[in-house]
Amino acid sequence: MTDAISISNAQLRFGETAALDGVSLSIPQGTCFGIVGESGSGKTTLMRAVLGLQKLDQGEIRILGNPLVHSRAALKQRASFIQPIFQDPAASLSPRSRISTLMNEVGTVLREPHAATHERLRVILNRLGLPPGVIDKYPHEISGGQARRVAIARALLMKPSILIADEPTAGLDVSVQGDLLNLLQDIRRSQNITLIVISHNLAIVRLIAENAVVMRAGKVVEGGEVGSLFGAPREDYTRELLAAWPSVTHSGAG
Amino acid sequence: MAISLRNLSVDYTLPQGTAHALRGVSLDIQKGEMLGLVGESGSGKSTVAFALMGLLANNARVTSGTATIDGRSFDLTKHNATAALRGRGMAMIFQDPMLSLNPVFTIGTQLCEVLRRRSPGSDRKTRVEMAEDALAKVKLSNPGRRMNQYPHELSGGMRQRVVIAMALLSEPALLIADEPTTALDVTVEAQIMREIIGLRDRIGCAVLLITHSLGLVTEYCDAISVLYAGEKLESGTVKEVQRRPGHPYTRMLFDCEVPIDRERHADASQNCFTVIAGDLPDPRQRPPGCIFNGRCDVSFEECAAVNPGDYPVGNDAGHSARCLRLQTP
Amino acid sequence: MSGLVVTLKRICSERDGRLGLAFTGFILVFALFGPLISPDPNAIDIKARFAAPGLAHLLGTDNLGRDLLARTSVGTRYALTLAVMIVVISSILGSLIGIVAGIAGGWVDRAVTAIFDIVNAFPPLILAFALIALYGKGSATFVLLVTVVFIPQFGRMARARAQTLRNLSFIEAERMLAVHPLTIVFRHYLPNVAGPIIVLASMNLPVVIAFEASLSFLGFGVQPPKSSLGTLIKDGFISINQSWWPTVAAALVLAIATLGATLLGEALRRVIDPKTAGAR
Amino acid sequence: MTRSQRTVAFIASRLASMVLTIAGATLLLFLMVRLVPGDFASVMLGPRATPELRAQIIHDMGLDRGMLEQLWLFASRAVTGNFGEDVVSHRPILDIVLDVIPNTLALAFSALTLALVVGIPIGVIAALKPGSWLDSGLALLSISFITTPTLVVSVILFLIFAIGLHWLPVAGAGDPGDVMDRLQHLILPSVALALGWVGYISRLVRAALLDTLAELHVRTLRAYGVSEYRIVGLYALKLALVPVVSILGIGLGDLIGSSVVVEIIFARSGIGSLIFNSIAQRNYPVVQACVVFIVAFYIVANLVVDMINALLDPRIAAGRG
Amino acid sequence: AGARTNPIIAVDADIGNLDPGNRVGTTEGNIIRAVCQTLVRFEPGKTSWTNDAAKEIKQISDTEFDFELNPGQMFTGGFGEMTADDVKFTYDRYINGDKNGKKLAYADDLEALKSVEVTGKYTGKLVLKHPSAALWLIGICDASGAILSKKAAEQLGDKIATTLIGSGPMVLKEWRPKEQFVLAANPDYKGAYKAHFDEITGKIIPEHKTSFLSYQAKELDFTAFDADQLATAKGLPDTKVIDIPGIDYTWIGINVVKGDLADIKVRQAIRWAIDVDAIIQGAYSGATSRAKTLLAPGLLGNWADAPLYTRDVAKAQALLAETGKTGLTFTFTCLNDATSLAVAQIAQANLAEVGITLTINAMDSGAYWALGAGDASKDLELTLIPYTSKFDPSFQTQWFLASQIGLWNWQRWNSPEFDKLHQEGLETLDKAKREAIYVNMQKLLDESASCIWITHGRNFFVDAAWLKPMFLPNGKDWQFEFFDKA
Ligand SMILES: Nc1ncnc2c1ncn2[C@@H]1O[C@H](COP(=O)(O)OP(=O)(O)OP(=O)(O)O)[C@@H](O)[C@H]1O
Ligand SMILES: Nc1ncnc2c1ncn2[C@@H]1O[C@H](COP(=O)(O)OP(=O)(O)OP(=O)(O)O)[C@@H](O)[C@H]1O
Ligand SMILES: [Mg+2]
Ligand SMILES: [Mg+2]
Repeated sequence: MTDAISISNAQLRFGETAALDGVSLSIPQGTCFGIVGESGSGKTTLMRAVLGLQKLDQGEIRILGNPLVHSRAALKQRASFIQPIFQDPAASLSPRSRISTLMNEVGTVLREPHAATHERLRVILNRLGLPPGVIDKYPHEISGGQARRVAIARALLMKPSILIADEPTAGLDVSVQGDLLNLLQDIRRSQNITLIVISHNLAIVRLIAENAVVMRAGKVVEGGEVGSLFGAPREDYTRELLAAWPSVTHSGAG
Repeated sequence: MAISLRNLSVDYTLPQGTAHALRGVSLDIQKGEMLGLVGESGSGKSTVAFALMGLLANNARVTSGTATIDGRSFDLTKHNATAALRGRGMAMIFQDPMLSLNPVFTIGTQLCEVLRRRSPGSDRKTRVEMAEDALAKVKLSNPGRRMNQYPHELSGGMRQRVVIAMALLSEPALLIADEPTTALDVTVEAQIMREIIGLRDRIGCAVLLITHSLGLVTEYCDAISVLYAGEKLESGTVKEVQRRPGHPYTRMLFDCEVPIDRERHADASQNCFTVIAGDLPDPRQRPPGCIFNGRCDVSFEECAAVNPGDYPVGNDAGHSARCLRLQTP
Repeated sequence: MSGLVVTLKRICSERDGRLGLAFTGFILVFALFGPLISPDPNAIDIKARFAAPGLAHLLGTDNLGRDLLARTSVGTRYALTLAVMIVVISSILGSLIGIVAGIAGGWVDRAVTAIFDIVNAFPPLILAFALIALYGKGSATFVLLVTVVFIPQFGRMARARAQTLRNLSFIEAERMLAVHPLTIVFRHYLPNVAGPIIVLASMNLPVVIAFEASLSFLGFGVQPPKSSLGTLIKDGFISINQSWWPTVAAALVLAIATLGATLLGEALRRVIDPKTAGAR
Repeated sequence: MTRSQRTVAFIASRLASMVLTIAGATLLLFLMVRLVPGDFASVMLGPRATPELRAQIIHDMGLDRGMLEQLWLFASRAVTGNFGEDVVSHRPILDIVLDVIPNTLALAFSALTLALVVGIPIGVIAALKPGSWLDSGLALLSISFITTPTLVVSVILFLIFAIGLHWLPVAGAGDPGDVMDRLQHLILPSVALALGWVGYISRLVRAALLDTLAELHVRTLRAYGVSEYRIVGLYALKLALVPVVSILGIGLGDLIGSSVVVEIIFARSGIGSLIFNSIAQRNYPVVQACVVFIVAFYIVANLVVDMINALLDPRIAAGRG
Repeated sequence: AGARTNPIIAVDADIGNLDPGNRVGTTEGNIIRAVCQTLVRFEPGKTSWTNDAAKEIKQISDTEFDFELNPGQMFTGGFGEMTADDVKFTYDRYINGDKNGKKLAYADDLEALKSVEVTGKYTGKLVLKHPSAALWLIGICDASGAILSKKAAEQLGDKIATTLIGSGPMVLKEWRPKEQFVLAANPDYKGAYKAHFDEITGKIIPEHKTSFLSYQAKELDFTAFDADQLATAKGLPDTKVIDIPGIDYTWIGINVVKGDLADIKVRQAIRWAIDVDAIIQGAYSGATSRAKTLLAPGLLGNWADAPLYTRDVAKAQALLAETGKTGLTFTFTCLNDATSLAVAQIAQANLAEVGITLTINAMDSGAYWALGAGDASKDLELTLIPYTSKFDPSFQTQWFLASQIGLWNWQRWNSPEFDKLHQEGLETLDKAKREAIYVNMQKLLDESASCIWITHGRNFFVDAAWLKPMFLPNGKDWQFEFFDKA
């Protein structure tokens, strides 16, 4: 089976900073893949490159075996199987459109009658535990947690086979965070989606991903199956990260 | 006791009505001790800090509360009650280092500004020296050069250190750190926390650390207070509270925390996360009984009617919680 | 329709909005119904020239004995129509051009900014003389001209906003859904650019009116016997020794109109912005 | 790159775009002015303009050459600052323009200074107590300043101070040797020109200041007990001035434009009245020279504004503003 | 300001070109006449003249004059004494063009002059092409006749446009473009017309309104003002209001070959319909008197009995009815100053009453005067035209000649008889005969119904009580050299 995404030697510079400095990795279909690393290590940039929002200086990205092309037609085609969930959910919903409008846009793109879209949407909203009434609201009229779910709902409405979530739990309370992760897990189980989770929360990635990479300064420091990656890290940097992780079980150290 | 806050209640006036953001919250922090104030988002943690500092929003009103800081007592219901302490007895570190520094002034200028108030008589040169010294103390490389740099020329971690240096310069009796590391990554977070502890040890102040990460609290704090929907539900030493949570909410909160070494199902998609079902109550209309009643997994009939008092947990005098189940008949 | 009613209701719910509505309403009523309560604005009566305000002529008469109330009213109508037309056209065109430049980036952006710079570098009055001399006087020339002059202002603002928006995740989310670029421009860029543009537009209404007044003053205004606030101010200035009130009346109308427009514009911005609107 | 290198690069890129803009504006201007109907000879001489004389003057002005040749001539002259000779007076056009420029510059800068010196404090005062009666009052004042056209202000000032009270001189720019006299002649026109900008700047300062005061770094200063006056008057103001200064670039252009009206009413010689008369007379070479100066001035002013902003806000020079 | 001993006055136009033959406005003319000498000079306030540079002028025949200069008339700037060579040089420029052979703008003022012969250091002879009365009035006496220093002109080259070297009563001491000029008494001038003031400062203030206000603020001692300020002016303290009837002429020209206007009845109807008296009231504040004909009262050839067309709507309607035309629409072209616009609007209202629709097309001066070039005037219909006059009637009549069609004859009226009379008028010397010729010409104009005369204008000045200005009878040409204390 071809990999969902494979990246070879991706390079990208912003002025003097090398945001991506020779990143190579491959993500098998139907699995969850974690990307961890400190702030500014290039995680978001990598995701934007995969989505076609950012052109690489060098290197190649293949999605389901096909090289990434920057044309509108290719974008249109890609949209049907790869979708992002951006870091700030409220900001990823157009603030001056009702949610129903945003959802209808998906229908338009898919050339699907609005009724059909709404039918599917109803099912998805229900699964995500959102009241059907949310679609008549503006993004600012719903809570942050709801906005995040709406963003997920919209992504799911495109029926993607690959979902990329950038910091899906940043800034959330533990309980809400758990809720959301359970939801993602649920989607994975039921839809056989390839899920890519970008996070700096090592503990979470460790639990939900099969494979993961650790990034630093635009490079992949270490990667592999999470069990061994977190259980027996080979690189100092990974060890350092794990050591710095404040965890309840390390109690009393202060 | 260095700092004690008694019976703090704060209301926010909104077009839809008055939100009671804090109801009768009391805290105690010893000199040289770090208290972790935890709670979900919106539980009122920042409001506590702002009420102490006198920096509440315009639509806020302190309806009751006194603070005793360094032996001096302040009636917080008065406007700007603690104004005299700002920069001299109290200092505050805010969440976002990107935004807590003025982008168009050099680090040096902003540090010296704090000193103007701290030591009014000093001349410019001594102030610069003191500021450089403070930068050196927070282990910022090349302090002399940093003084002439602008915030955007520094990384997030460096900026937060500058903010800590600022706190250092004001030599406060009480340092409030409101989510000082949420914007930073773990390695930097660890460093910053060590800086704060270093600062505390150097000047022997009391620290109020506001966070929603239990990990941080258990790792760095001496004591913990748990806030829920504007009410303090439990407080005690970190060890005690973690070992024997007195309130179901505290317990559930600890359960939700994901430890790095949690047991892992081989099929990653089978790993599940603990959650606390339900939502925060409406801050405008407090339901009778225990504030946590709706979401509690061990509540009983009485919980819906009786608002529990603060009961001691176990034998430890400092450990108490507001749960009817602790009520000794 | 109901949207309009809701918007009006919201505007009415704040003090500035009510004030703006009141002023604007007054001016509109004055412009529309002024002529009904006063004689023909173009009726010449040489014997009654420079009559002081009185019962026959509430605002007095001008150098040809024409009723100044009627002329002010007609002038207001003219000035407002023109100003609104210009501001609407230039704000829409400016926004679109600015958004396109902001989105496209690269050489398109550079070319557009350069053109904006060039147009801006010409003092508008001087551009006006040249264009009016070139195309002759008349409302159409004036509209064309001022539109050209004002487009860069709106364009710049829209461009700056679009550049910020371009990198915001909701725009990227739209792109990732392969939503049609035109839909993105009209549904997602335009409404988000609209707030400041509306405020700028309301601030520019008086500027346009004053601009017309200056042109009239320098002899490039409307063709007589039409009157505009500009020609009235000018006429008043020319005969300032005989009658100062046309200048004052026209200036007053101008002030009320612009005050109304400015207040209403700011209120409107608050109202159409769902964020601030929801907070009420 | 170091900070100074970045600043140099910043200025260099600004200079390059400045040259381009001037070139573009010159071309546009050239085409536009040439298309304007009318002929100089008839305007100057009226019925005396016989076809023979007219042809002669057209020849003297170089209008009988090919368009491209004219453009080339104009462009090459503009670069060297030599705009040829005026057909009427045979004076170098450069001299004619340079004669009047100091007057206009004095007017524009004094108006600008006035606008800043009065406008900024009003804005600051209004921002100190937003929503108060003082704020509302100042808002009304500012808006009425903005909305009263320069024209009306000029006329009213003129009537009150020059005619009614005899406090200030009515016409002209004053005796060149006498600084006091020049200043006296400057007062009314610059007030007339500045008033709208006083209102505009005060509104802008207020809005920008309120925005800035809501920013988190202000909270930091408050937390350290820095006095509200220092916060508003120093820390927030510097940041709030960035958008204000940006507007000034456009403002200077506007001031030069509005100076036409003011110069005519107060009978001051200046580039505004010169260009107005030259257009009326269809004296194209003078018009072109004037516009080149105005455009260059505007662009240089904008460059200066950018540099001031880069000084105010170091992020701009770093390319992040 | 009260203690001023040298007057400060306002002029409404800057100096453009100080070369007498290429001057552009009245300002230069006034300065040139004060700074330079002419063979003969206008007497104070009159169109008669006496000798100035010339000691004697002898008429040899109708076309020959001998002149002799006063000795010792020194040009300023060290350019030496005036000789007959200078006179020849001066006049030759009008005959042959300037040093590059370019025709001078005012060459036509000395059109009648054929040649100048130098017969001695101070003596010479003027030879005319034909007898001419106009030559003296509009040529030799006026600024065009200002005698230049040959040496200076050759040395200065093109700079004679900005440097005026004369030998007259005053010198141009200072000129700051767009601001002011200063005329000072010429200490070396030995002639009869010594200037009364040490200095006269002329402030350049284009708007009469502004200069009038400046006068009220006592910054000026003398200025022209507009008719509508007359009442104000009369109320000013320590002020004389001077009121000089003008000799210029403003008229509504009707294109006699354009469409329905070719029908003389339509033109006559328009003439009856337009209420000139109302125009005088409304556009000129009633401060000027109505013109009946081309040549103003006081000028040679004034037709005192010219018919007065007092508005008669019935007559106008009757004439229109005769033509059977209805729904007539015409364009009214005029300048865009306030007075012209007022005239246009009154005419518009007047014609509306008889069923003629008038569209006003107001133009800025640049576009308006360009109508005189390249036959741009052929589509004009009704046009409001303001022209300035000279003291000789031939100057005024020339614009109505057939040869001016396509140039300045915007009426496009073509009368061979008129043309013939004009030529006769030029060459006739006898005053009475000329009078008759010009009256006849005006009758022809009247019959054509191509012109509706509005006004000859009127010049108003305010003047500080201590100052006594001096003007030629047209009110436009000021004699700075004769300005005096009252
Ligand atoms: N548009 C851009 N222009 C310039 N530099 C950029 C841009 N986007 C990213 N960078 C830089 O590239 C590097 C990688 O950024 P990126 O956002 O990919 O990091 P990240 O790992 O997602 O960090 P975080 O955890 O903070 O989201 C950083 O140094 C960042 O400053
Ligand atoms: N200015 C304000 N006006 C109205 N309500 C406010 C205001 N500031 C805070 N609140 C409300 O008061 C409650 C407590 O807010 P506070 O910021 O103290 O919470 P917090 O515990 O600090 O949350 P977080 O972890 O998100 O920072 C929340 O419900 C919040 O919505
Ligand atoms: Mg990121
Ligand atoms: Mg908080």
